[in-house]
Parts: sequence; structure tokens; C-alpha cells
Amino acid sequence: MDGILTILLFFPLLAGLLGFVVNKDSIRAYGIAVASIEFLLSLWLWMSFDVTHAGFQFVENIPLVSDFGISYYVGVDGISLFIIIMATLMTLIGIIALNIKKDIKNLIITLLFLEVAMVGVFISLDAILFYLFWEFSLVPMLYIIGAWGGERRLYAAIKFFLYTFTGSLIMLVGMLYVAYVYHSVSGSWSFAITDWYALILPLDVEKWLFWAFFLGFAIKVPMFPFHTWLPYAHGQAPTVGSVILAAVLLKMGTYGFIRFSLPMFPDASVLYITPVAILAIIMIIYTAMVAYAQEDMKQTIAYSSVSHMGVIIIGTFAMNAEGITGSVFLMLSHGIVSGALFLLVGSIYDRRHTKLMSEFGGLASVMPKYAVIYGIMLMASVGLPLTIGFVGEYLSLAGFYKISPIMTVLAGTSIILGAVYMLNLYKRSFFGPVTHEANATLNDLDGKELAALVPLVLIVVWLGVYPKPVLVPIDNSVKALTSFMHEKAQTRVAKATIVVSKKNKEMK
Amino acid sequence: MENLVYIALFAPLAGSLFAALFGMSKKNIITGIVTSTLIFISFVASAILFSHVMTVGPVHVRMMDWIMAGDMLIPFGFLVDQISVTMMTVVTLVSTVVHIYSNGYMDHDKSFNRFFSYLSAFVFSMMVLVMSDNFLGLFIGWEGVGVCSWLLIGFWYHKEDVSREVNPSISPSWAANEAFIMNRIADLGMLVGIFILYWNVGSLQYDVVFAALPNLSDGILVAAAVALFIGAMGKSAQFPLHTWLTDAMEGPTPVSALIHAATMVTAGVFLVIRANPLYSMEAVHWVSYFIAALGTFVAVFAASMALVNRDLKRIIAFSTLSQLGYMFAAAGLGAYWIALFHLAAHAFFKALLFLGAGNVMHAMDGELDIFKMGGLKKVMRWTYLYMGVASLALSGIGIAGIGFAGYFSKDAIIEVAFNEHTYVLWTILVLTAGLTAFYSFRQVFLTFHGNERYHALGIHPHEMYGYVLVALSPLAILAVVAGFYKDWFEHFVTKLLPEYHMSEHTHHIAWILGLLVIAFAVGGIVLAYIKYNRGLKRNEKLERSFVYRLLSNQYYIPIFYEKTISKPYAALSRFSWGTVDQKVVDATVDGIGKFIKTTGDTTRKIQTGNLSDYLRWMAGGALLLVAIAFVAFKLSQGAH
Amino acid sequence: MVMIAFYFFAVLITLLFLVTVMSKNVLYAMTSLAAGMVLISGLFFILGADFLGAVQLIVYVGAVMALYSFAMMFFDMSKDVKEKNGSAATVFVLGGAIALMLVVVFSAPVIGQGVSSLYPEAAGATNPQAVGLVLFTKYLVPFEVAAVMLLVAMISGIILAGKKMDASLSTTEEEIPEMTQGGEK
Amino acid sequence: MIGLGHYLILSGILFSIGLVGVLRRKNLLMLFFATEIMLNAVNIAFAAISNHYHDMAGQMFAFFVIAVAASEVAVGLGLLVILYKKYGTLDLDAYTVMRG
Repeated sequence: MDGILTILLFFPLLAGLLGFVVNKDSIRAYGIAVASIEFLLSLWLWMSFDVTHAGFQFVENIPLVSDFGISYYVGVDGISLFIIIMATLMTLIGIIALNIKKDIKNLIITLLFLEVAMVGVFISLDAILFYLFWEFSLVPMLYIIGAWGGERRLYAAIKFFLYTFTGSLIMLVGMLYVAYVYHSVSGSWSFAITDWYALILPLDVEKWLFWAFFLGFAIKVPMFPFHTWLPYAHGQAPTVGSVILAAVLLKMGTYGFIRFSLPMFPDASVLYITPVAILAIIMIIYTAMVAYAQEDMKQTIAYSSVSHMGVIIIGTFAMNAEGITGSVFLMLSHGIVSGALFLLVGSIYDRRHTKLMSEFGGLASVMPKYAVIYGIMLMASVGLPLTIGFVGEYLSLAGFYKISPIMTVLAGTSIILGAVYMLNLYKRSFFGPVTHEANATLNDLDGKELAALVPLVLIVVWLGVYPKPVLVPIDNSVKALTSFMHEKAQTRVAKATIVVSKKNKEMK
Repeated sequence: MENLVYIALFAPLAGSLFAALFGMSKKNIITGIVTSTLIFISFVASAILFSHVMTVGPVHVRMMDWIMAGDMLIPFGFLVDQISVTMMTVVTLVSTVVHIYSNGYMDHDKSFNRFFSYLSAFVFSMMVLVMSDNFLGLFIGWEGVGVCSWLLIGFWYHKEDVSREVNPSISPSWAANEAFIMNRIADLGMLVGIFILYWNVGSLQYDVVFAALPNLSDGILVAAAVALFIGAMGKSAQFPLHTWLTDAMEGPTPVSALIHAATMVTAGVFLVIRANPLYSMEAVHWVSYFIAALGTFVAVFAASMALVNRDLKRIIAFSTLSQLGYMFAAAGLGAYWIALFHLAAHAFFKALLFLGAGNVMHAMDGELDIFKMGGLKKVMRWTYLYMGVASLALSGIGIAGIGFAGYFSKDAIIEVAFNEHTYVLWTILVLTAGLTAFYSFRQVFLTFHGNERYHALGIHPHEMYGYVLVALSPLAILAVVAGFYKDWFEHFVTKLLPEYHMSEHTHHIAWILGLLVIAFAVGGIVLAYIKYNRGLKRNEKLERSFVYRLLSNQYYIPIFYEKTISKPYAALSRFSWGTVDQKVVDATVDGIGKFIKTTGDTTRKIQTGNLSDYLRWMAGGALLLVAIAFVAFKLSQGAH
Repeated sequence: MVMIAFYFFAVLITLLFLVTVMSKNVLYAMTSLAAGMVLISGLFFILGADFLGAVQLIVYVGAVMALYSFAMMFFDMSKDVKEKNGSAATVFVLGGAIALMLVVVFSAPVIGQGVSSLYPEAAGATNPQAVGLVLFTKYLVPFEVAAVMLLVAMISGIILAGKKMDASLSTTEEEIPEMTQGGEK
Repeated sequence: MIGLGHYLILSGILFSIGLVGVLRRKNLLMLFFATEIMLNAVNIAFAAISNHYHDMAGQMFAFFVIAVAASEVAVGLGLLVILYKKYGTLDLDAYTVMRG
């Protein structure tokens, strides 16, 4: 099926536009239906995906502005495939769990538009197209935070927008410069990243471009010290906003590193492993500590999210297939787990209208189902084997060990510090006697919430025990990436650092 | 045989999931029966596998692939050889007894079903740990038992935090978190060990790794050995990561018996035994010696704390710690099979001891202070017998080849220490044997002999249910007879583990050494008898002395940790959040925003609203632009 | 001859435009502006752009000036214009500086090298012919667009000026909103 | 001989006169006059350059400038009429709606 990506991209757009004429009472059902269809479409994409093939598939290339080499150029490989599926899944889950009465029609339409942007980012193979969707994704999110958020929503929304926007502008400059270099080398304009891959840049140009792209991606991730927009955004966003922000939007940054920085600037990437890794380690340890100091449950999870993103960065810069595969897998697991955790915080907030841990205590006795699901997600978050969290974290750290054992140990403190703040959160909220009157009569999770959370629990266990169907396609593409980087690298150091895996294992 | 492997492995999981179905409903005796039966089935399967391994040889199955990335391929593979089958049998046997016991012990608990779900899940994790054929599979079980331990220590999660003076463990949930986090610290070491092996060998399968060891450089071997041992230290609660074990006594007593005495805490010893080809390498000689020395230190260190403790379960916990020290001493000195033997024997009598303590606790309405007991032997005849047997076994009583299980295993370890010419270790171990006997019987005498101090509390103790007592009998029998199988066991496991031979010299004077140890042990018992048989005579002066307070406060180590690690960490966290994050990082960002805003505010005055003014600005700007363009053009022309 | 004509026109135009800019009387200003426009067409004739000169006369002097004079009838312009011309120094400095700048730019020999003719004049054709040739080939689309633009401008001029033609000139502020509302209906 | 430079300098001077008018005058109608002066100044430059290179493009631009100027006058005067109706004056200083 050739046009599948186009369908995947434009279906929510059309459905969102149609949503304006749907009756207010049936908009919820409409939203769930559309998101389900979109999710099924993405599953269909996976079914028709050739897992033995490492390159881009379902490629469509229609010139838009041929004078400047801008085209509607889309395709997926193993790296983006599963992030797309996760994006559609989390949108569906977010809409199912939606517990907002105010202006729900606009909210659902906004979410559908956001889905377009997310899918668009991950399927674009044209830099301008990528940039377009990258920026477009800000608008619905800005709207979600600003219109349905908490008390300081405007501050949070504007901070989110301006901060990420600033970063991406610098990235745009980088992109234009790459295109300019491409033009001066080949004589024609092209924004297709496959063309850019083939471009061998002079070393000093590579260095500058690396940092230009780095800034755009790092703010999105968000890397220390560019992370301060995130707690505000999460703190003020409605549940569904936090879920999608944590699950998908942050992944755009790390995905950018893998899609752009690594293959385009292999030498600079290798050269700057140490500074980037130091930032990532600071991010892991420091934000884990900050997470421990939080009183607000949602803020703890927001900071934990930053801390885990640090491990993803570590894996990305491992420069071998183990680490990069691990970081891609960790993106998926982090998306699902932190998404679920935000949903869980949302459910308790709906009941008690507070997120402060000191207001809770003893919830395990009152809401056992809630406590069980929370416990599973918590364990997945701290990387327990046989849950989804372990595979990615293990591979990322294992991969980076090849680069630097010392830094791996420092980054590995993530598993200790993660346990510290997560267990502290769990103990304070769920254990002990029920101290507040209001908590004694709380209802356990209802059908709607279970419908949203149970699938995530199943995925967490399934991919923890049997990650192979996901891991193998990712791994194939990543191996192709590493061997490409190895080929392209100009310096001796880079050639030595980038490890090429022996051979692609066959799928059994 | 493959099916048996799967049955042995997955029967506990099935039981756990079954019990989990009823996890949130009220007590249902069926869950207890079903899980116990399934564990028993697992035991039977393990026993059959045992005989299979003995007669035919190891079984190796590979279920499916787990992680595939880069050149890393990690399967779910299970290896049933002499080491693992011994562990499997011991684990399932003790588990079966503990499951049956729990039916009686937990019968009034409202979370009965949940308990069995956790307990069976633990057995499953433990089986994964011992059966896995690669290091990462072992790590699955390693973490799995950690989580189950967390769940079970914090089983009575609804209890409130209290101060350290009232309850040294603060609360079950606190103790659970402490155990989990301490284990995590060690797990990081273990993960690093795994990374080292992977990047230098390219595989994590035991056979591949062990075959490749001779090709590795000394530094790598030492690093791997140290890193793996750090992992072992956490799980086996070796100093300085030992504080969680006594706090873990907050869990229900069957849990203490199964997890924190018989099985999980021995996982560290198991790891060292499993990785014996690594620890036997000449290059890691010093690491092995360090293991032995640390083990010896922990043996006497824990025994000293047990001397003065008043909490029935904590005394046994300290003794567990002490015995783990013995095991590490043996393993570190190269006598792996003896370590394994002591592990198995210890599992039997220590589980028995704990379950007996559970009976006492059940009878005493949860009271654990031995100073408030006494004279219980009249009402708890069987429990008295069991605990007496277990204490004798723990003290290693026996002579001339006849004796309790502990006599054979512990004696052998002490003999090894002598044989290796590590006389300092030997001396300490002999001394510890005396201490062990003393504190074991101090506890027995204070609990069962002397005046009946519990009357003051208004408690009417009663014996445990009959079926529970029957269920304990296998352990009691094994605590008595297990030692007689020493030679047979040696023959069995040394097919895989390196043999260990005493030198001629040691062999000749072995009986003298044995006699010396027995003398110490008997001396300890006699001392305890003299001091405590007639009842409790408190010595206020002694209790106020520095040494006594040092020991009863566990050398102030928990407080030290709290003061130097937890509190500063919390303070630093708050500093990072309040000052660094809010006032530095975020304030910088906001500062940039504010600067732009102020600039805008200031320059807003230009916006007079008068078109003429705007036109003037525009003209000025145009002039400037033209000037710049002209100058730039001129300059660029000049450059060419 | 050309030199004399050029200087004649140049001086006159400059003077006339100065009058336009400085005069307080709108009528004087407009008259001198119209005169300046006529003289500019003279410059065009000198430059050989006959057609352009003709268009200049027709459009500027004919149409635009007529429009201005009609517009003036709307306003009360018989009196002198009263203005607050503060800080004349700034204005003259700015104007002078720009003039100087332009003079320097134009007199500096920085342009003129390597410029080749994009649409050379057709050989042997008269100027109007040449204009027609280029205008209806290369510039056909802009030409048509300009035509549409003029049409739009004409209609909008009529509508804007023609609204409430019958209302008195002392229309008060309140009536403007009404007008926009009326437009929406 | 009169060269391109003469015309350009004349154009520049006329442009500056227009500019001075634009800057100095406060009456909107006078501003319009000044704008016309500037447009015409540019036209002279176009015509001169067209003549210099024997290229019709300059004249074409001048034509379009004239077209734009004509449209501007039509629309602009319409707007002036409305403004005059609203404020009763054409003095720029009276319009301060855009004050920041």
C-alpha cells in the first residue's frame, strides 16, 4: 500500500475539520472513533512493514517547490515506525481517559490536529516538512495548556512556546545552512534528508551545525539546563496534555538526534560525546534529586521524565547499535510509562483536586486497583526486568559502557535515584494509615480509566517479556545507521568509536 | 525433562497469578491451598530433576529470545545443573513448608490472598534467578526477588511511621523502601559487572563467559569480579549494605523465614558459587581473599549485635547475617561446594528457627521482646523442640562425625580457614561459633525457660495448629540429618564445582580443630544456660555501658547512614530544587524574558502614535541602511 | 542644447517642488506640484522616453491633479494650513543627509560594470512601439494586474469617498461605528 | 555632456525634497504631495537608467510606478475624506490612536 502514510497523516486532519460540525454530545465518541481508526491504521502500517528491510519504506516523494528542492517526502523506517504507533496509541488513550467537560469539542479537535503534527514529524524525510510539523505541533499544545490548564496556565503556555520556538529557530538556521552547502556542492537545492546524508561536510562546518541542531533538539528533550519549561508545562497542563507532551512531544528531540545529528554529523557527534554525556548525566542525577524534593506528585513525575530522557540521550550517543536501539526502545517505554503515570495522577486529581503528596497517604487501602496499576507503572519506571522499562535502560547503559565506564556508572545511578524518589512518592501517597478524611471514601478506578490504563499495563508487561517484535525492526535500522555513520566518518577517532555490528540477524 | 524444567519454573507463577485474581477480595482458603499445591508440584519436579541430574547429567533448555540488539543476544535459557538443581530443591522445599505454614500463620489476615500471590511470585523469581543460563537472566530473578521482597516487607503497609526509638525499623513501608534502595545500589555494581563481561566476551551465557575467561586481561577480570561481588553484597546484606536485613523483619514471619533467611539473601553466595570459574582465576586472588575476609568480619560483626538484642526475629536475622558471612568466607577461600552445602543446611535450620519464632509470635499476639516471654515450653512443646533442634544445628553441635547439620557444614568452613593458613580468619570464625551458640541459646532459654513474664501482658499463649507443626517436620528432620549426606553431596556437586581437599596436615589435626570448635559452642551454650535458664536478671549497669549500647544500636550505623546520607541527600535535593533550579536556572531563563520585556517597555515610548515621528524614525533607519550598504559594498570592493 | 534644456528643467523642477513642500497655501502647493510634473515630462522627452512623457502628462497632470483638486473641495482649504512644524532642524538634517548620501552613492563609480541589457530596445522602432513590444510580451501579466489594481482603486475610491455623501461634513464620531455596522448588513 | 550621473543626482535631490516634505508637513494632503514628488524623483532615475542602458525595463517600472501612484491617490483620497469626516481635520498630530 503506497499511500498509507498520506492517509495516516491526513485522516486526523480531515476528521478534525469534520469535527467542527459534529454535535457536542457525540464529539467524545467521534474522537475515540477517529483516534481508534488512526491507531488501527498505524498498526496496519506495522503489519505491512517489511521487518527485514532496514531503509525507508512506504516512501512518497512529491515535489512541492521544485526550485528549492522542497518536497512532500515521507517514509518510515524501524526507528520512526514504533514512535508513530505510540503517538497514535497515546492520543487514543488520552481521548478515552478525557475527563474534561469544558469546551470538550475544541479539545478533541485540537488533539486530532496535534496528532497530525506528531505523525508528520516522524514520517517527514524532508527537512522543511519536518520543520513545518515540528513547529505546528507547538500550536495545539499551546492551546491545550493555555485553555484547559491550571491557574498559571498562560505563563506556562507562553514559556513552553517561546522556549521551544527559540530553539527550533536556531535549528532552522542550521537546516538552511545545510541546504546552502548542499547547493554549493551539488549545484541544486534539496531539503531531502536522504540527500543530506550523502553530503560530506568539512569538519569545522560540521561542528557548528551540530550545535545549531543540538540546541533545537536539546530544548525539546529537554536537556539540562534548558529543562525549566517542562515542569511548568506539566504542572499546568491538563492530564491529556501532560500525557501527550511526555509521551510523544519530548521524543521529537531525541528522535531528531538520531534522524539528523548522528547521520549528518558523525564526526562532530563523536567529538562531542563527552560534553553531551556530561550534560545528560547532570540531567539524570540533578533532576532525580529535584524530583525527590517535590511535594507535588505530578511535578515528581515531570522531573522523573526529564531524568529518564537523560538515559535516552546517553544511549543515543553510545555510537553503537546496542545503545541506539536501547535509546529508541526507551523512548517507547518512557512514553508509555510516563504517559500512564500522568494519567494516574490525573485520576487522583479528578477525585481530590490536589496533587500534593502530603494530602494523600494510605491510598493503597482505599483504592487497591489504582495502587496496583500505579505500582506496576512505578516498577516499569524504575526499570524492573520483565517490564518495558528495563530493556531500553539496560541497552542504553550497556551501549554507553563502551564509550566510558565511569560515565556509565554515573548515569547508572539513575536506577538508584529513580528508586529513591519513586518509592518515596509511593510510600507517602499509598502507604501508611489513611490520614485525611477526604481520602477514606475515594472511589477506585472506574471503567473509563481502566479502559485507558489496562492496555498500557498489558503493553508494559508484553514488551518487557517479549520485546523482540519491536526490537528487531529498530535494531535493523539502527545497524544500518551505525554502519552508514562508520562509512561516512572522516576522522580516525570517529571511525574507531562508531561500532559496526557484525551482521544483521535474521528474523526467525 | 524439558517439561519438568518448565513445570518447576512456572508452577509458582501460575499459583501467583491465580492468587492475584483474588487479590482484592477477602480471604479465600482456596488460594492458600492452590498455591501451596503448585509449589509442592514445583518441588516434586525439582526433586525429579535432581535425580536426573545425578544419574544422567545437566539439562539445558532455551525457551525463547529476549533481548536482541546490536551483537547482543540474550535468550530466556534455563540451565539445570548440579548447582542450580541443589538451589531449586532447597528453595522449593522451604517454600512448600512456608506456604503450608502461612495458611495457618496468616489465617486472620484480611490480605490473605494477596500474601500468597506475593509469596508465590517470589518463588518464581527465585527460580528464575537460580535456573537462568546467563547473567542477565539471573539479573531478572535478582530484581524480581527484590521487588517481591519489597512487597512482602511492606506487606502491612498501613502501619504508620514511628520514631527509631519505638521501632528501629520505623515502619514496614520504610523498611521495604530501605531494602529496595540498598539492593539497587548493589544492583548497579552488578549491572556494571554484566557490562564488563559483555563488552569483553561478547556474550552473557555462563558457558561462553567462563570459557573466555583465560583470554581476558587481569584488570578486566578483577573489575568484573569486584563489580559482581558488589551486587552479591547487596542481596546478601554484607557490610556496609547490611542494615536493611534486620529492618526487613517488619515483614510477616513466613516471609522472614523464606526470603530473609533461607533463599533470597543467599543469592549473593549463589552468584559467587555460580561464577566460581571467575573467582578461582589467579588474577582475582585478592578479590577472593577480600570476600573471605569480609565474610569473616560480617560473621563476627553480626554475631556481636545479636548478643544483646531483645527482639526475637532480629536476633535470628543477625544470626542469618553471621551465617552468610561464613558462606562467603568459604566461597572466598575457594571451598565453593562447602559454601553451597552450608547454604542448603542453613536454609533448613534457619527457616525452621524463623517459623518456630513465628509460632511464638503467633502465640504471643505479635510480641517479639524476649524479655517479656519465658517459660513457654510448657504450652508450646513442639515449637520448643523445633527451635531447640534448630538452635543446636545453628550452633553446630556434634562430635566425631555425628551431629546436627550445622556441625558438618560450619565445621568444614572453619577447617578450610585453617587449611588455607588464614589463621586470623580461623580464629575469628572459631570465636564466632562460640558467640553463635551463646546468642542462640540465650534466646531459647529466655523464650522457653524460666519464669513466665508474659502474664504481665495478659497474654494466653497457645500452641500452633497441628498441621502447621506437621508441615515443619521435614525441616526439623533435615536440620538433624542433612549433615550425614555431606560426602554424598560433595560427590554430587564436585562434578561441576572445583573439588576442595584438605592438606595432610589439616587432615591429621582435624579432630583437634573440631573439638576446639565444639568446646567453644558448648561453652557458649553453658554460659547462656547459667545466665538465663532461671529467668531474666537485668543488669542495669551493663546495659548502660558503652559497649552494650553500641551493640544494641547496631554500632550506630543506621543512624550514621541517616545523618550522613539520607538527610544530606534530602537537604541537597531541596537545595537543588529551591535554589539551583528555581533561583538560578529558571531565573536565568525568566531573566532573559524579563530583559526583553523591559527593553520593550522602555522603547515603547517611541510609539508616540504620531505619524510624523514614525516617518522620521523611518527616514533615519533608511539613511542608516543605505550608509551601511554603501560602506559594506565599498569595503568588499576594496577587498577584491 | 541638451545641457541647457536639462539644467533649465532641473532648476525649475527643484524650485517648484521646494515651493510645494514649503508653501502654507495648499493651492500654491498644488499648482507648483502640477507645474513640476509637467516639467518632469520634459525630462522624459529629453531621455527619449516619449511615451512615458505622454503618460506622465496625461496621468499626473490630467488625472491625479484633477483628483486632488476635487478632493480639496471636500476640505476647507481656502485658508492657510496651520501646522506645528517643530524641530525643523532634524528634518533638514535628515533630508540633507539622505540627499548627500544619494549623491555620493550615485556619483561613486560603483555601478555600471557588467550590466547588460535585459530587454534591449527593438532596433528601428519608435519609442511607443518599443514600449508596446515589451509591455505586451514580457510584462503582460503585470500589466493586466495593474489594470485590475486601478479598477479596484477606482471602485474603492468611489466607495470610500462616496459613503454618506449626503451627510454633513460635521459628522460626529459616533456615526462611524454605525457606518461599519451598516456595511455588515 | 549630461550623463547618467546628472539625472541620478537630480533624482536624489528631488527625492530629498519630497522626503523633507514628508517629514516636515503635518497636513495629510501635503504629505500626499510630498509622496508624489518622491515617486516622480524615482521615475526620473528609472527613465535615465533605461536610457543609459538602452533597456526598456526601466521605463516599464516607471509605468508601474505611475499606475501605483494613481491607485494610491484614488484610495488615499477616499480615506482622507473619511478621516476628515471623522476628525474634522487632516492634521497628523490629531491622530494618536497608535500611541503605545
